[in-house]
Amino acid sequence: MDLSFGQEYEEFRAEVRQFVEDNRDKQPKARDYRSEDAVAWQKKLIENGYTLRTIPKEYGGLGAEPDIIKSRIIAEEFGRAQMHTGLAGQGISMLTPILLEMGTEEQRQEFIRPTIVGEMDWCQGYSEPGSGSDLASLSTRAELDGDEWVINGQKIWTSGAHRADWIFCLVRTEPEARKHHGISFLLFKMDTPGIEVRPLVDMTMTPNFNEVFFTDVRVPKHQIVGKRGEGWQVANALLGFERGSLAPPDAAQSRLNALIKIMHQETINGERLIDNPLFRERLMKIQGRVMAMSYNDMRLLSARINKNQDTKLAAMVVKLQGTELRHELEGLAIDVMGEIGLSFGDNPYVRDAGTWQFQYMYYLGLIIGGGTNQIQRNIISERGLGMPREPRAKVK
Amino acid sequence: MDLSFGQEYEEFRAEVRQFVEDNRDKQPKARDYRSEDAVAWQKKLIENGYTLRTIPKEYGGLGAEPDIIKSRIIAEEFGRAQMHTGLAGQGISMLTPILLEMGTEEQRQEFIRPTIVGEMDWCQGYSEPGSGSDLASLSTRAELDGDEWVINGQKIWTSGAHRADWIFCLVRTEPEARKHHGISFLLFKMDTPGIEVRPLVDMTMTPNFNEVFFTDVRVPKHQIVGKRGEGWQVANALLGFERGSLAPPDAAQSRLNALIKIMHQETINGERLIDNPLFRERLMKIQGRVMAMSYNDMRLLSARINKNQDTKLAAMVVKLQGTELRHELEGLAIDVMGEIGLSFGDNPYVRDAGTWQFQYMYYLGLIIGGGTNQIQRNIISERGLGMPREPRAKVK
Amino acid sequence: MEFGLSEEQTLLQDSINRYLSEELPLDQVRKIATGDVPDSSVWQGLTELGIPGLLIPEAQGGVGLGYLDAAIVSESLGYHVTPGPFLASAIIAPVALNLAGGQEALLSSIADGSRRVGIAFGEAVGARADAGFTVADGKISGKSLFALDSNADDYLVADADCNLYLVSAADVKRTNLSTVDMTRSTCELVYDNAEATLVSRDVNVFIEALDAGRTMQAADTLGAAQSMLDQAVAYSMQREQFDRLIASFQAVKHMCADMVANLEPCRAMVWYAGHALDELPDEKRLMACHTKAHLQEVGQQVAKTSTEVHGGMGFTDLVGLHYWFKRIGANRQLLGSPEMLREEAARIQGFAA
Amino acid sequence: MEFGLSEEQTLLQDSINRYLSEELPLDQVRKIATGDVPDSSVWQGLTELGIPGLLIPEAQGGVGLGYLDAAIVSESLGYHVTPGPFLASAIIAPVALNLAGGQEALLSSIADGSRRVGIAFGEAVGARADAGFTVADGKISGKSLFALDSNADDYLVADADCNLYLVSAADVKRTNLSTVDMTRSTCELVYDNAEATLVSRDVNVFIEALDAGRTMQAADTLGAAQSMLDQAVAYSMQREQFDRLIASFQAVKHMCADMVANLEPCRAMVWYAGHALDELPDEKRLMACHTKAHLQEVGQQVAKTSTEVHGGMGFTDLVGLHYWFKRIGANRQLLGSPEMLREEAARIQGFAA
Repeated sequence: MDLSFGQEYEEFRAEVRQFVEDNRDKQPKARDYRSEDAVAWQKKLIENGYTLRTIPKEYGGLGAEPDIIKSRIIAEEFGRAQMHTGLAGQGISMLTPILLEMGTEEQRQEFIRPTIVGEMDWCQGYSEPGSGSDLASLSTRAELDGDEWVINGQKIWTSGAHRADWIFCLVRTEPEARKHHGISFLLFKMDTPGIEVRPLVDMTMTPNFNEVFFTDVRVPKHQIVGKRGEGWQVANALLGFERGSLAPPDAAQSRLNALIKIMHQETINGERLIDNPLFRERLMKIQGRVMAMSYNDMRLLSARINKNQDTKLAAMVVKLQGTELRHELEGLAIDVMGEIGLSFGDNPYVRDAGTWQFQYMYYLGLIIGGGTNQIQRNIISERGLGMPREPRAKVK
Repeated sequence: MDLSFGQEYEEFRAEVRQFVEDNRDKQPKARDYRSEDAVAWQKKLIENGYTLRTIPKEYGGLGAEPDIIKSRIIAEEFGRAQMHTGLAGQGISMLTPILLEMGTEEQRQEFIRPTIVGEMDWCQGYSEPGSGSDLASLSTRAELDGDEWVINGQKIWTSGAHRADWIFCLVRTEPEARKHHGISFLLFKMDTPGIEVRPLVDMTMTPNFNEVFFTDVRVPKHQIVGKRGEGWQVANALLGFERGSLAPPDAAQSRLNALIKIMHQETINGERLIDNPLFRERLMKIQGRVMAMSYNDMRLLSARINKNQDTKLAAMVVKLQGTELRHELEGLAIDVMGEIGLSFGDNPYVRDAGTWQFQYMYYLGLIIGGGTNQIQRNIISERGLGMPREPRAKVK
Repeated sequence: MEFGLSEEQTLLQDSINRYLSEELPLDQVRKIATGDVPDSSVWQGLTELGIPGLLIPEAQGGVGLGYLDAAIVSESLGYHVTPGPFLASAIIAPVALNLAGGQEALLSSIADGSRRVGIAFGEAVGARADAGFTVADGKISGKSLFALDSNADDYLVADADCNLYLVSAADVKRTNLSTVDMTRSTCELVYDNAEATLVSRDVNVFIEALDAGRTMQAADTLGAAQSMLDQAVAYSMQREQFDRLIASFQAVKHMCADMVANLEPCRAMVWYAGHALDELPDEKRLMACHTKAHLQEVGQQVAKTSTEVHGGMGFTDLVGLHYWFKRIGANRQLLGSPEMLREEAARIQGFAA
Repeated sequence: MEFGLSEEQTLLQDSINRYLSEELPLDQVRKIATGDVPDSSVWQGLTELGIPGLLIPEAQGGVGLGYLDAAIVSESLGYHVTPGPFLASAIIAPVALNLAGGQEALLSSIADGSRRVGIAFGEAVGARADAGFTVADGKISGKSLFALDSNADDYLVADADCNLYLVSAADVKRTNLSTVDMTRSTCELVYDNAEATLVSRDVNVFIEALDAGRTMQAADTLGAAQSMLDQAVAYSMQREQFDRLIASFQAVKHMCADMVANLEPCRAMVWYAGHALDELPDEKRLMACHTKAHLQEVGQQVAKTSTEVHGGMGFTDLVGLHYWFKRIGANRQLLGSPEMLREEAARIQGFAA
């Protein structure tokens, strides 16, 4: 067991820390997505290799070797200083790696640089109202008409659709093929005629997502990634990537600290909440679980660096456990606050900007989203433990 | 809402109470199963109509009209005085009602009277090692050879087999028929050659059950209840009967009281357990659940009396909830006692004769037995909520 | 012996349910929640059915029914996430005013729908550092938080010693405090030497009103959770994934079975708690505490599970399931958390100091 | 950076596992549990592998390994429900004796297997009314309950102030106290003016020994629970009902998935707790408390769920699953309940008085 990163990396850490120190006042405000400030900051981070380090130079990156430890150090130092870590979004996190692996040279040239610097913003068109857990049953169709795909159908859960320039989208192009084999992966502009974006209000009462409707949307034939009918494989290369990131233990640790702070500050009948043995017991229970997930995460990091451990199961449980844990943690904060815990919206007594109720609900959404936790249990038992797949059966 | 039983019944209650008072010192010791004392007591109870009231006179009972309230009052008064309520056992509780409904007149004449007075003791041969949740797949075979059935196979979970005079037993008589249609219900003596009883030690380390092996056991052809191949229907008339009785709320209430007593008596570092806020909170949580199940039970009783409420779901949940609740209640007692809670067997520090650990394990057994709680959930969702049955599929 | 609802009670509940099914579709709830329509719209209709006067004696124009009757009405209101001031103005305030005596006129006004009375019980139930007030010489100064009903005409205010005062809304500075539950309103009241009429110095008046309120909250949660269970089963029977109704997956079936197993015994518990308030003085306090605590735990489990059964749809405003989710959440936090109630239950039995 | 086991550690664990798989089949566990074979039989073999001296310095004939090494050994012992005095005689006693100093001869005897040292920590961990003793002028009188190891040669006894004394088994009246866990023994010690040699007055000696013990209990539970999970999956893959492997039912699959989801992160937690004892003095106490508490909660869930997956078979002695179930249960209760440990975790962080 060796939890230090070694001399070389400590030097790198010092370098990052210096950058953070020097640039603290140059970072953009976190909420201004893709402001001029944010784009300038993004470019600075890329230049210095503090985001998207491994994107090849010819596509606008630094072309650095993958180095998990350096990435971790950057995340730790930026996190510690609560420093803006650069632009995120599905174009950067999902489409870029797809194009690097499966795009044509032309597509990489055209899309990667503008995407990573924030000049081109993307949304993801996967889920449909009738295709959630069973994503491969999607029914949005694209038919070839001359040199164009003609797209009709509907997507849902499309975050950022209202501001995106482009969409990467799964559509059914071979209706006769078996369901996983009839899908293609298309790229098209969101201002193409026939696209309507409607905000989808969720239980947090905010439009975090959208519905997107396609009516005879015409898209040039060549805007496809991978071959016709191979869109499922293109998309699937990344689905696993998304899941692990839905419940990062660092964030749980930081929320736990915020909860501990509340419990020291708030009182009921003059007694600090932390002095209530029942609430303290619940806090300690949650803390034990957060610790287990944090060390599990360290183990996963180590396994990615050293590649000498089988951590298949340890990785598979992160989404399932992490989302339930966060939902409970946020719920505990609401519970201990009593009536004040109900505050939401413009209520002046709301604590921490209403994040407790928001995250309590949002994490219930994440228990469902990104592959419901029931689907996660299927995956763990089937792929993790080798138990039989659900038998096929039509039940109507 | 009217929780009194009314004047007529209060008179009956007074009568029962008088009997209890007068006969307190005549009851047998509870553990001496079928002692001379116990049989004499049983006869006295039957004569007075305090057990098996509704068995017709010609078969040795009192022939009383079914009266749920009287039965309840008898149970309450005997329970309050911790009075021996008479013999139990599967011959009395399960076979007798079966014979009344489905037996021939000869069978009733032959078996009911000696069974209910305790002269003839029975065990039940249903489950097999390969047939638990899927009882209808049972494979113990009976083949007709002249005027005799020849039985080969094995039963398990046969409580009382070591002391029983007779067994009522499900066997496969029509191997070609579909599984539910190939079963017959036979009665035979346990001293028939070819029967071997082996005690089955369970996790409580006591032989509460047995395995019973049949090797060419020969049984007269007429010792069948119902027709050949109709044994499943004969048995099934009673399976539901068994389930509700596995987790009676009265018993949970009485165990809760015993736990409260322990928590007032025991100390750790000089502090009474009841004064520990965390243990007290767990006690109160359990108490709330026990109360819910108790009122649910009153509702079920009322529905049986008045027949004006749909209590299908309320009845279906009793086994599922009640067994989990008891397991947790017993576990809480173990937890609060610390090391002493681990005591078992001849340990002099064992509390309440070791019943806490025993029941903790026994109720885990009941979570599994009598239709596992997974099967109960299937039943609730399918028969209770009308959700689709599990699709048929072979998976090997 | 009859443990269940009488014919009259069943008829009462049916008529309320029928009214709410017809007059309060989800879209109407949504309009009231977002403020497009005032909650008085539905309260008006309920007034015509006699709801505000349920517990008010006939002499004051009420219906003079009992707590069990009120509990089954509360259950129906919860089932339909009915907006409005039922808890404060039809239960807690009338119970207190009636027991205290001398408030016949106000009770009549409540019963005929011309006045709504809110409550501000924070100081007595669990005082917060942000609030607090003093009363002297019939004048009140200070602040109450999370008073029930932002649209009341008067407030029944309890101090730390459980004395009760009436304060007119016209005499206070009132600010709506928005919570997740948009079907019922809470507010801040700032008192600046406002008139405060003493209603009761009898702690038992406060306690019975609180017990009644808590029992009705439990009944409200019972109804809301039952609706969420019904909605989950119905959704699972029409939603297909992988060529199957999701209701055919054992995971979904067992989630629904667990909801039933937890919730169904709660019905008898709520009935008994209502009956205890009516008839069993030795048991009513313990029942109120345990019933609210237990229902809020079960309600939370049902609310989460039903949302999960709905998949992504459960998370949207499209099906509006969250109105039930949040209502159950609000019942949990207002007038005593489960932990607080269980400690109280322990105290009532002499298990805690 | 390396968060995981070194090659040496993996080899160590493999060799222990191999030995136990071969030498300790279930039937052997059963014979020891029922008293047909003494637990010294397996302890003898483990002594040859160096287990009693794991933490004892090489100068005293031990192996001089660290806590993390000991934790992975403890995990293996738990996995195989290994009978014997590991917790007391290979962990708690050597840690205390070594830190206290001046006990080199006894440490050597432990390491070479010629003496077993039990512990009687009840008074310091949580005193019971049935027990209690006084020490004066090197003599002890009174009683200890649930001392670990009924076959020890000496006992390390802690008083309420965490002072540690050595008492020879020859000088006490010892009665075996049977518990559900038949793989490890506990006993009553009655002292009647017996010789008591002061070992330490330093509370930190006691605390480190206790922390080490608790961490090893957590590791033992990790191993036992992992075995129960493995057994459940294996059983479900060969048991058929309704013409299907029960492993194909979603209910069974999800029960197994939940066991994995709860248990797998515990592995990293136990490793970190062992590492903290070795290297992170600021974190070790908190880790020991939280790790034992968390593992006992997870262990209990796994123990129940695995038994359920086994159906009726899980309840019998035929498959012997209950030996694991009870071992996990004993780890939960001995040396501090989860509630007690979480309160201690809160105190360590200054959250409780």
